[in-house]
Amino acid sequence: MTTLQICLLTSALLFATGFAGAVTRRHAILVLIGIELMLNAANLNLIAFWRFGPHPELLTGFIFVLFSMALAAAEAAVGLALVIAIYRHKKTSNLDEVRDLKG
Amino acid sequence: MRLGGLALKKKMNWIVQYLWLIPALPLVAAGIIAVNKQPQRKLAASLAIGSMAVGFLLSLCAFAATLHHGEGVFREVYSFPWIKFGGQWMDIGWVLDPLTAVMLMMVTFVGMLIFIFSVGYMAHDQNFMRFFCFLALFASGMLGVIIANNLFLFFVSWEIVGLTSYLLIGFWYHKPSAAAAAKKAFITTRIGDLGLLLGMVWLYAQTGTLNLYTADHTGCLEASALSQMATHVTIGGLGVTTAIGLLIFLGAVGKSGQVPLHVWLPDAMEGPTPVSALIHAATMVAAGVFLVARVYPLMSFGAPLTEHGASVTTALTVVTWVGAITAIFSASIAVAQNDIKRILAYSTVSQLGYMMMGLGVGGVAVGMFHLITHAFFKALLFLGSGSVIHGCHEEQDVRKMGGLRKYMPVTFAVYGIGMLALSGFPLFFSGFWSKDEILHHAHKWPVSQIPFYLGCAGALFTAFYMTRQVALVFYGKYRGHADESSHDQSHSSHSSHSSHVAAEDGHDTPHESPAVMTVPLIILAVFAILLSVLGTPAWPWFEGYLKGEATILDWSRFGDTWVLMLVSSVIVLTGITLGVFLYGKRQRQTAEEKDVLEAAQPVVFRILQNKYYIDELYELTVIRFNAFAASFCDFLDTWIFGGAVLLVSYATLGLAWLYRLTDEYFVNLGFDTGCEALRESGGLSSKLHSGRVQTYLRVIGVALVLLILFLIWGRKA
Amino acid sequence: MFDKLDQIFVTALHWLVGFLPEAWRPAASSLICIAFILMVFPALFSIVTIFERKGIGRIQNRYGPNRVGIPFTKIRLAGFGQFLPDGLKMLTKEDIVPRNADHIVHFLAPVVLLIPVLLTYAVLPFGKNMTLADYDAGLLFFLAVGGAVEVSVFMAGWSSRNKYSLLGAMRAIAQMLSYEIPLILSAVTVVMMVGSLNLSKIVEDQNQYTFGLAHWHVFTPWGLAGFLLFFVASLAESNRTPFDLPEAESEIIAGYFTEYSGFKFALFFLGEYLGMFAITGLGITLFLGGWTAPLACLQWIPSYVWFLSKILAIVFVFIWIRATLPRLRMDQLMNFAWKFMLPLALINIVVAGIWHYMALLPGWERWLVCSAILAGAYVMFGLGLMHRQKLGTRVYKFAE
Amino acid sequence: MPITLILTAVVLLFAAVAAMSLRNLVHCALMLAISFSGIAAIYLQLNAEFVGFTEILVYVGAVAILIVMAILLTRSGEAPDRSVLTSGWAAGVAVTAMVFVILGWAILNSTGLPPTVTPAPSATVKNIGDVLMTTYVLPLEIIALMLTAAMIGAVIIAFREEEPKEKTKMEDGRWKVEQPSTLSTPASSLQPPASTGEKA
Repeated sequence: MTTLQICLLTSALLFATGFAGAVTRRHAILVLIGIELMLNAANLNLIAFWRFGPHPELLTGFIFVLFSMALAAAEAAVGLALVIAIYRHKKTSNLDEVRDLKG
Repeated sequence: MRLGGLALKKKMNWIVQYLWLIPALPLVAAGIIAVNKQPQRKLAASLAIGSMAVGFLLSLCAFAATLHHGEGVFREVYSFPWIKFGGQWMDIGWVLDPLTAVMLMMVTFVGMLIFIFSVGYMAHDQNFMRFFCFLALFASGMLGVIIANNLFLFFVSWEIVGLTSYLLIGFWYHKPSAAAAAKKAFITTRIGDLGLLLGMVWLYAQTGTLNLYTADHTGCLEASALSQMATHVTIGGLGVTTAIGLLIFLGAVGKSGQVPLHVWLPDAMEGPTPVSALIHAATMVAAGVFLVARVYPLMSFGAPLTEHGASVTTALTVVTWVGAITAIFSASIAVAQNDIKRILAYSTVSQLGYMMMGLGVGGVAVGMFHLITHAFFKALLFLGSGSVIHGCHEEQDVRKMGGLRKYMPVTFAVYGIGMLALSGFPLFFSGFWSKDEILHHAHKWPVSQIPFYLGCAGALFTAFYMTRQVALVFYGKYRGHADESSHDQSHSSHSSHSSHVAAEDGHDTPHESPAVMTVPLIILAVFAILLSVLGTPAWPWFEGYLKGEATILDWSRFGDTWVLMLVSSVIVLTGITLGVFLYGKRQRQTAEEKDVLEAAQPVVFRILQNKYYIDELYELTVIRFNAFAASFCDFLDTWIFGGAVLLVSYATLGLAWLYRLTDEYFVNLGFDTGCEALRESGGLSSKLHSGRVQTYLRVIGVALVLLILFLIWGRKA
Repeated sequence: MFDKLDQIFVTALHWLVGFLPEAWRPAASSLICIAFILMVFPALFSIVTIFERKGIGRIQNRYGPNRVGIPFTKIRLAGFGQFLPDGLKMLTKEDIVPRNADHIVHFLAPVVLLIPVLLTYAVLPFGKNMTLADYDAGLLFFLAVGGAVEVSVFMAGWSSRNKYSLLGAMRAIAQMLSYEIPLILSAVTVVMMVGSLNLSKIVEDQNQYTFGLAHWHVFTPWGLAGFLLFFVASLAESNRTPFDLPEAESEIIAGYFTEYSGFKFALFFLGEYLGMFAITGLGITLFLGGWTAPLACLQWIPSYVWFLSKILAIVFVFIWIRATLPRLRMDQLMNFAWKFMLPLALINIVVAGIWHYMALLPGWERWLVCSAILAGAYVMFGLGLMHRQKLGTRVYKFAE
Repeated sequence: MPITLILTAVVLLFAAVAAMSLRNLVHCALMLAISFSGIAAIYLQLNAEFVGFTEILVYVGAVAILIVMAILLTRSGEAPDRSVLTSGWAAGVAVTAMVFVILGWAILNSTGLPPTVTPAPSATVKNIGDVLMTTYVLPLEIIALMLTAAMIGAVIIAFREEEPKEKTKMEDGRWKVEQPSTLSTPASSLQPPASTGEKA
């Protein structure tokens, strides 16, 4: 099993973990944490492919990771702000009780 | 043609390009006044007057542009394609020539003065805004009529003028007489307009254009079109030009109240006095004369010029006769009227008759000169009568006035000037010269001498009834109310500056009008005198201006006119002395007393007082027939057409029932079930949309799995 | 000969590693360096504590510790032996943990504090060729790892179920987050000018002399402004007066390590001081020429001596300030960070750019222009900061 | 060196699993920080120092702290006594299993993977800077803009709303009930809480 595959498996496991958390936990912040983990898994993939890819000197995956980190930071900020706002309004952060968008 | 217009634009005078501003400004003013809700009198008045003032300045520029340009008539047109009629474009545009320029100046100037006057006159009317809106609208229409270079535009403006005249006559629509008068005016003028419309259409059919003048001389008033028209002959060997000219002249007859369509003009005096002054003395009624002057080339085409510059054609002959008859006819009626404004109205009609006569016998210059002068002094007279009426608290019967000379000196002075100008007092008043021109040309008219004698008689009558009016109104003692003694100075002075207070307590001594009313009067009076210098035989500047020739001062021209001048002065003086003798010497004491003439010749007087029973005649003939026709049409409508319509409607109803049945029992059921199914499916799908994030996440996960599977499978395949 | 003296540690390291087989050498050398660092800086810490106590004592016109010398002898050392009993006391004290504290986190907090602080030393160039891990992105490494301190602070504050601790932790985190930004931005100017994140490169860039004066960045307008900003920000980062709100004894007993005692407390103490040394070292590296000598004529003095003496000088200034200035209020703290230092740092970056491009035209213009801009900005923002201060009668503010 | 890589991966995954499964949210956040550091370590072993340090700076230094702040602000620092799992968690677990299985399967027998023996690429800061300033300058600007927008948006979302006026009025009323309204100074010293309310 090559290093690349190790990295990919790790990222897959990380992704699965984050996904499981995001899907099963009921606290909003934990869902956000899971999303962060998934993002990191994706970044790991990118870096791995950059490292072992055909053209590492182009730094494509590298820069992509940097940008996705910026995105992740923004996403975390906005998401947590949303959680706080929801908590202010409904005095809860349980996703089971936050379902105003029900069709 | 359009190319010609564009090509012309380069060397065109700027004022010609911006001539449209003159009618546009009052239109904009009218619009603004109309959309302003709460009564802002100052805004309305200032807008209307300001627009007129700017218009006056612009028309001064236009006038300046038409002066000093060497030989030939100055004429510049500006036209552009407007709408597409079938195959070809219909242009509209405007023309600037001496005729337009002088009319523009007259209308804007007099109009401005009258606007200013009516600020004072309508001060206490709660519909002030509406009044000024209509006035401004009228002004724009009138100016449009003047500048129009295209019979179509001309007709549009013409109808606007008619509409505003209707609106303004019926301004006090709560008075049934006013409403009736408005209707009468509208319908009567419609008859004339029908003629005008027919003439236009015929002209269009003949020449294929309605432009009067164009850059490349293809307009319907220019030699090419006319000569090509003159070859055609219609029924009874009547030349097409003649026929068209007569039809158009019918419009003029309707507008400027010539016999037999004059009946609406006296009744139009129901409107506010400024309206009578502006529309029914100075401008609108003159529009008919202007129309004839405008299409004069059409009317005079093909006839050789007589030695004094006029030409004789069938159309012009008709014009002359109609004018002459109108002049004497209504002048005689005016003798026996008692309503101050009606007297002026009939004198207006007769003066218009004079103008028509002048056009017929003497060409454009003669008629137009009388039009201009008449506009000034008749506006002066009307405004003066308005001031009198205002002063006497809306009293219009001359028998109830008298001795106003003491109470309103300014009005008396200017009114006297107007009266002398109208009756053509020798040498110092414009009326004298203009009327003299007409008589002079009538005398030289080759066809017949009768119009000349009719004119002379009319002049006699004119002088007579004006003297009578002035004597009744201003001399003697005030007959407005029973006891003279009850008026004290303080009360009168108090009522002078707030006359509505006085108007409440019925009879009160008359008072002088405020400056806003008297100042325009004075200005008009000045012009009524000054204008005379423009048209003396020695120095016929006006004629030269219109013909585009330089004018030389030549005293010798008096050589062949002094006899006639003498004759007309004698006539005028006779009339005045007659009036003074009959009414000035022995003043009537009470309002109920019989008139002198009535005492002398009761039958004649009654005939005159009832206007030759023309209205009754129409009542018996036209209106009776009209009513009969109406009832006949009603019968047709009710039974024949109505029956057919009823039949159709029943058939439709049956069909509708059929449709309804199908609709209810087939279509509706189908649609209902369909909608039901849609709603239920929507409900089902909205069940999926449980507002829980994690459900969505799960779905996303499944979708991810499917995506990867698809990718692998696609790679394999 | 001076070079030999300068490079003595490097040669010694190579000599030592020479005994080992080839494969082990990198690991061994790094282990040795780590051990070296672990020896030197705690020692420095122990010295500096005494310095601080004595210095504050002098400033407050009293003797500091002046008795304890080398034990079992008569030698006094003017009290510089004081750190030994202090350390013993610390290590032998009873370790008290609140009953309902979160034991694991409570235990881990000091460790987590110490680890990043020690990691930061990996990239500091202590002297010529004396950098443990010469990363290409060394500065970034330093800042990143330094950022991890906040986690430990939070752990300490949260785990020990004490409102003073929690308040202190919150204050500390807010303060660190706010002052990290001016810190980084003022460092960015140096990165712009040198064109590298590598700390030893930065030092090399300053290791040139004209007229015998070194090219330290602090000798340029932007450098001076950047250094001052960096200095204030590092004061705040290391929770020193006047920015010691997180552990304000008089308000919240000792902030986030209220509930710590004995060895853990010592670890916190150590961690704080090591952090202070590290950030001071960074400041020296960035602006004060690292291990280079200020004057060409002084280059014979070994580089590590320069480095250590500069650290000591800055630390002395810290102590001086601590003994002099009063403590800020929370809102003043935030206002100062966001309304004064941040815009000034941004302007400083622009000024650095201007400086770089005005280098094309030689002469004094760029000095004038840059100094003028910076002075203007300083005055303007200072006025803006003072403008809102209601220097009037006192208003009572209640916590919610 | 796969061994250290595997060790780091194991630690990282353990931390991640813990972060997703612990009951106490703060522990979860701390575990998250640990797993971030693990990822950073993996980056370092993949010759991506810059990204590794950025990971630490952004995630451990900022995101973790942010999450902790949010936890404290939503008063959920204590472990709840009820179940922490959402209803229908089993389905979630099933989906997760599917996802992982498919991913792992795809990784393990995908043939198109590049060869693993490649010279370590050099991502020096200078190269990164060059690329960022030339090829990716537009994305960089956009990212900067996006970050600004996100920051403003977060501030506005999390901003505390003005409490309605009658509430404060009611406070005054209560105050007046307790104290004789003749005293002016206590009334003035009462005002600040309302004001600090919006400030804090």
